[in-house]
Amino acid sequence: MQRIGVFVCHCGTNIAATVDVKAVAEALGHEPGVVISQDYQYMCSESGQELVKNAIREQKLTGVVICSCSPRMHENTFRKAAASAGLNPYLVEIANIREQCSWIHKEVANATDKAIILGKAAVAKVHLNTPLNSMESPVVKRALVIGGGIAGIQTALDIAEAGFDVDIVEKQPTIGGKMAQIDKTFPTLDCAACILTPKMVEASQNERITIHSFSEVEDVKGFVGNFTVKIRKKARFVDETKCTGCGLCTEKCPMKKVPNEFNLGLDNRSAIYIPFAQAVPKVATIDPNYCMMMKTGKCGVCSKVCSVGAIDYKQQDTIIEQQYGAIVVATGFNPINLDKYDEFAYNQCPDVVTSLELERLMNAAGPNGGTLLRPSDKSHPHTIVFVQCVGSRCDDEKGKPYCSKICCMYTAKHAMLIREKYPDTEVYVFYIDVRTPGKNFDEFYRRAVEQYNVHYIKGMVGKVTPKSDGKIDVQASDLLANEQLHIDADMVVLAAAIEPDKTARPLATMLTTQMDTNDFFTEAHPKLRPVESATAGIFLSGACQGPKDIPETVAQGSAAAAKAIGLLCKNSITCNPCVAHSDELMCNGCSSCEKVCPYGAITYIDKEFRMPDRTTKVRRVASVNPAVCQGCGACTVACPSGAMDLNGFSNSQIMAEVDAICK
Amino acid sequence: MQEAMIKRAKELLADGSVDRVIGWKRGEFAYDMTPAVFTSAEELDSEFIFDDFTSANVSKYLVKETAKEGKILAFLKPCDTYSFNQLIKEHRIDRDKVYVIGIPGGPKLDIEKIKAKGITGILSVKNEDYTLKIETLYGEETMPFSEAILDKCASCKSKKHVVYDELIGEDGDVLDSNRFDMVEKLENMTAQERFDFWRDQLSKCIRCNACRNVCPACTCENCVFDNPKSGIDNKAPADSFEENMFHIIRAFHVAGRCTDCGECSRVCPQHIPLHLLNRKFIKDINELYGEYQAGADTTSRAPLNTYTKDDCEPSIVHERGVE
Amino acid sequence: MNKNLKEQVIRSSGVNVLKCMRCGKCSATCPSYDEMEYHPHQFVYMVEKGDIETLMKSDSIYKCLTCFACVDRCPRGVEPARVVEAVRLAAIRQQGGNHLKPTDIPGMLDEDLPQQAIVTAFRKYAK
Amino acid sequence: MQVNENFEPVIVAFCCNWCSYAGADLSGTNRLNYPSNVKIIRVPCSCRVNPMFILRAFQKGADGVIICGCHPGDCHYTSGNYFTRRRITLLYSMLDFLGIERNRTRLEWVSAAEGAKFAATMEQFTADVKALGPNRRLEDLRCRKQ
Repeated sequence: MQRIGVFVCHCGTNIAATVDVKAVAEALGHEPGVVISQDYQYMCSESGQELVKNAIREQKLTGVVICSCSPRMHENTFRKAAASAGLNPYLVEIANIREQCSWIHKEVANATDKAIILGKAAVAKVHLNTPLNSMESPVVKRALVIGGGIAGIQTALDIAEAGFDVDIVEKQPTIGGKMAQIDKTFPTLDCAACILTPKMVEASQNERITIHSFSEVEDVKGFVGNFTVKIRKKARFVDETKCTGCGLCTEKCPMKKVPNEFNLGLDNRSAIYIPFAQAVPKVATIDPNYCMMMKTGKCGVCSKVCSVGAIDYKQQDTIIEQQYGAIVVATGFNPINLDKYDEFAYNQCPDVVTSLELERLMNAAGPNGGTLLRPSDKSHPHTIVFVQCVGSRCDDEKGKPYCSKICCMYTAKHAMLIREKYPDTEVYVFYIDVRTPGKNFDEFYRRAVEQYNVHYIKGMVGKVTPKSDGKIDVQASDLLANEQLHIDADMVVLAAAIEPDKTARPLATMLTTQMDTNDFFTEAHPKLRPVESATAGIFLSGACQGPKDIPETVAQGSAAAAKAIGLLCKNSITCNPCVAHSDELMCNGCSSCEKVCPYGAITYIDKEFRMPDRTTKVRRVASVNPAVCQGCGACTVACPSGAMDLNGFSNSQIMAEVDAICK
Repeated sequence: MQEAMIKRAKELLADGSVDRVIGWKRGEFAYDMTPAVFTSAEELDSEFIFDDFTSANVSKYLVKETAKEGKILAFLKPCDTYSFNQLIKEHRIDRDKVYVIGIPGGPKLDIEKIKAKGITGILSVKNEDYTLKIETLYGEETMPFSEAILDKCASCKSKKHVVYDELIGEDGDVLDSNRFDMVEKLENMTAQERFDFWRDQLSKCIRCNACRNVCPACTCENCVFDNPKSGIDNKAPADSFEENMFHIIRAFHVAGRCTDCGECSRVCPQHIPLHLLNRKFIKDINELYGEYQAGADTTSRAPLNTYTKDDCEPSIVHERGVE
Repeated sequence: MNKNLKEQVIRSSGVNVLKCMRCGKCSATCPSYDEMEYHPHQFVYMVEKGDIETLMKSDSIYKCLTCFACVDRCPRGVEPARVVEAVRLAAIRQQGGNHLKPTDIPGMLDEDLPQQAIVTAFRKYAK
Repeated sequence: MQVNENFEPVIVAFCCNWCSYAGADLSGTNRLNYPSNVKIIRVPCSCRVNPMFILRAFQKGADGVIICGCHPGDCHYTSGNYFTRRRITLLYSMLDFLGIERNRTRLEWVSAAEGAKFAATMEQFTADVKALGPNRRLEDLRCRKQ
């Protein structure tokens, strides 16, 4: 037999001015199961809560209805009060008679009638409430960082620093990412390798960090605190544990005509290769598409020269399975493909390069050993034109709708570096707007103009035409001078828009995290939770969330680490008990619920049932993981048999409310 | 055809490929063909029938049959293969336990249409060159075959088998059918006319549950209408609301899963055109969310279990048809 | 500023001039650039400001070759050539009354004249 | 149809906890008036609304049912309201097919910031249902009020 207590709050005059609270208490007192019905000045006050607690104890209440303000205000207050008086907190229901009644209706009679109906609905619902207990779910004290660029390295180092194990999964043979390819960094002009490579080494030497290079995440199961991840370690045909990185094999390898990815194809490497001198791990990798031994079975030079016997042509991909408490996504970015911008002649003319290619051309470890030469004829360029916003700020058909953010600054950097090193070179920068918000950023850009005399021209390049004499005709408009220009250039540098890495989209599906239309990961709140995804336990680091420069990336990497550490510190997490559950006896195992679950909380198990005739029958039934379920209820409607129901908002509870309102 | 089927069934039974065969046998009357399971060559020889009245869809029976030990041979007409596939997709049938032989489909005959001609005491019906020779207690009657075919066959959507292990006879194609004509006609009526139409029809419902029990999409372990906890269980069509609700909920539960096999209307003893409710959902899904044929494959997402970000709003109901 | 004229130009061109981000790429490759007093990007900007009469009085409207290079290049899909054409149309229409009435058309028909030309002329020379 | 001026419809509003229920609270906080005919039932997400609930409401005497959820793309559970939109579109279309008045059912996206929209929507919906008169086509005679 239910013993329900009803408590009607005056909220000073907020409720009492338009709702006859005494009449509400009186009317609800006659509802079935209600044993006590009281009103009080301020139910949420200390003494109001005392009133409720005492009634729970004295009247041995099995359910409580508070007619007061919105449950969004004080549901937790009253739940806690009930719990402290020994009543399960989920046996409390709130009837919202302030925001949704007294504040919107002016006539007392009307408002009182409505308040009574809302109260009756709450009483009807509380009749069907069941005690719910929050589950505790343990936290695996290990983090996974997907992506080994500067964002991932920073995150991993910070997490390891806090005393937790971290794995970095990097799809390339080495960590380092885009920053390893960059020559100098703005606005300080210090060398990128000089600040990055110590961090790479630190990561490799930290005993809490495991680096899975040349690996990709293949499958993610589980939920916050307890993810199970399958990592595919791609065969590199070299035993990582044996290889010393001496590089003899790469020297002796007879196949030397392989486009070098690290230098963006501007020069060649051998079929067995180490991406660059400071690679971490410094281990050779065989490219099976070019290796003569793998293609024809004839060669085997690397195997012969390797003194430690690390070469293994028969190596297979291996799958590592590991549990993690938190996952940080740091998949980074790439410059967009410029094929469709044929007005810039990128595909026709080798002297039209992207900014990232220019980084390599200027880098001491790059194809020209640091001397800036035209790729076509290795001559010294005297006129260089930079084009901004190539593919950025376009409508959807023409490119990316967003500003890529970093191009204004790195172009100023390039322009400045060239003018510094080669004062006889004229540098033109065509811009639409120069966007330099950031510490010392605008000063930096002004230095390029004022100190280095870089020609900034407001306007866009319309056409780039390679000419027969090796020069490049750049046709552009100078909007401020109101004239059309032709510049005879030696090189053209395109500031290509950046986009999220292509592996991010399938990864988002695996992680059940959201992406925006540009494939950037969506943060849980754009302002207040910028490094968390909406999926609990998944954090975002670096440019996978949006275009960022290095300091911002590092800051976000550390912020994501802090959030992950906050999670890993806990031994267990408390779950919301208002989650879905499936009645196995009714479940058909049809998979409808699984299809609509945004969290992957539903799995299927083969369960044995004892039949009335003492035989057993094995049926496929749904099983909800209460730690993953967030309680939206999508599955309850997808389920045709009604096996799936939601704690706290069950079918019968909602229908009881409907009945009470419509009666 | 019947001989070829029996011959093949016997072979498969004999070599141990299958343990049972599901097909049809005669019920009380000559035109009353009912699904049946056969376990021996003798049974097949004496009872197995495949003729113009074997219209019942045997797919649903495989839910129970594949829960048993051993493998079963199922003869599936094109329309049955869609139901079969849909049940595979919903994990209700264990595909490994069924050997599917695709057999030609209808058109099958509707005994009610023959009876409607005033022909009674029917002993047998024979199709001779598309003229039906009907032997009755009172002598022989004839009528054109075309006037006696089942409504569901008259608006056949496909002669193609979407799944089979082997075929007896030729495979056909997906057809351009006129199956949505009546739905469209109703859509163009006024709301009052539609209401009157459905009151006329649904008020005939005696809640015998035949539509639910025959429906291959209705394979729930425990139907919501039988479950006292569901809040909508009710055995009798107590009033007009109950009549409406039963059919709305049933149609909604099979929306996106119904293959339009037409069995619901075929078995309705009150001749309520229940398939129109399902077809309304199918037509809406096709028009609003893109063509979708339940059971055409086993992997695609059911339209109600997926979405696109630019789906139409429910207010589209106000823009279509007549109020 | 003539609001009606601005509306007319915007409507007849079908161009949303507010999409322009003032990059000037349209003018960068315009082959008639040197002939024009006002350049494609200025057309877009001046229409946005509503300064259409100035454009209508300028010879620039007749210098546009309708080569559509600007339309092709514009990163934001603004289509300046359509704006130029719309201003040109506004100018033609203002040159006093209907030059062409529907009743004139039968008399103009002859076998060599493409139908399209009549329709185009009608569009241009009738209000 | 004759409009009975004294007819006060019963209107059930299902509101999702994160957007529309908060939007309804906001219209209260801003003291925006809307008819007291509207009674709100809180659900975690609009996708929790089972067609059975809607039919149940009509059975028990509701004259109109409205569902409110987060705007598409803003669902707290990321995709719930997209499923709602499909399900409810099909259900409303079916009710229309059976000749039930279109204006008795509605779905509206109301964010937590749209208190004014919530009040205006409820005002309009109540007026629409009032104009239709009592629900007769989808009522349960056993539940009819005297």
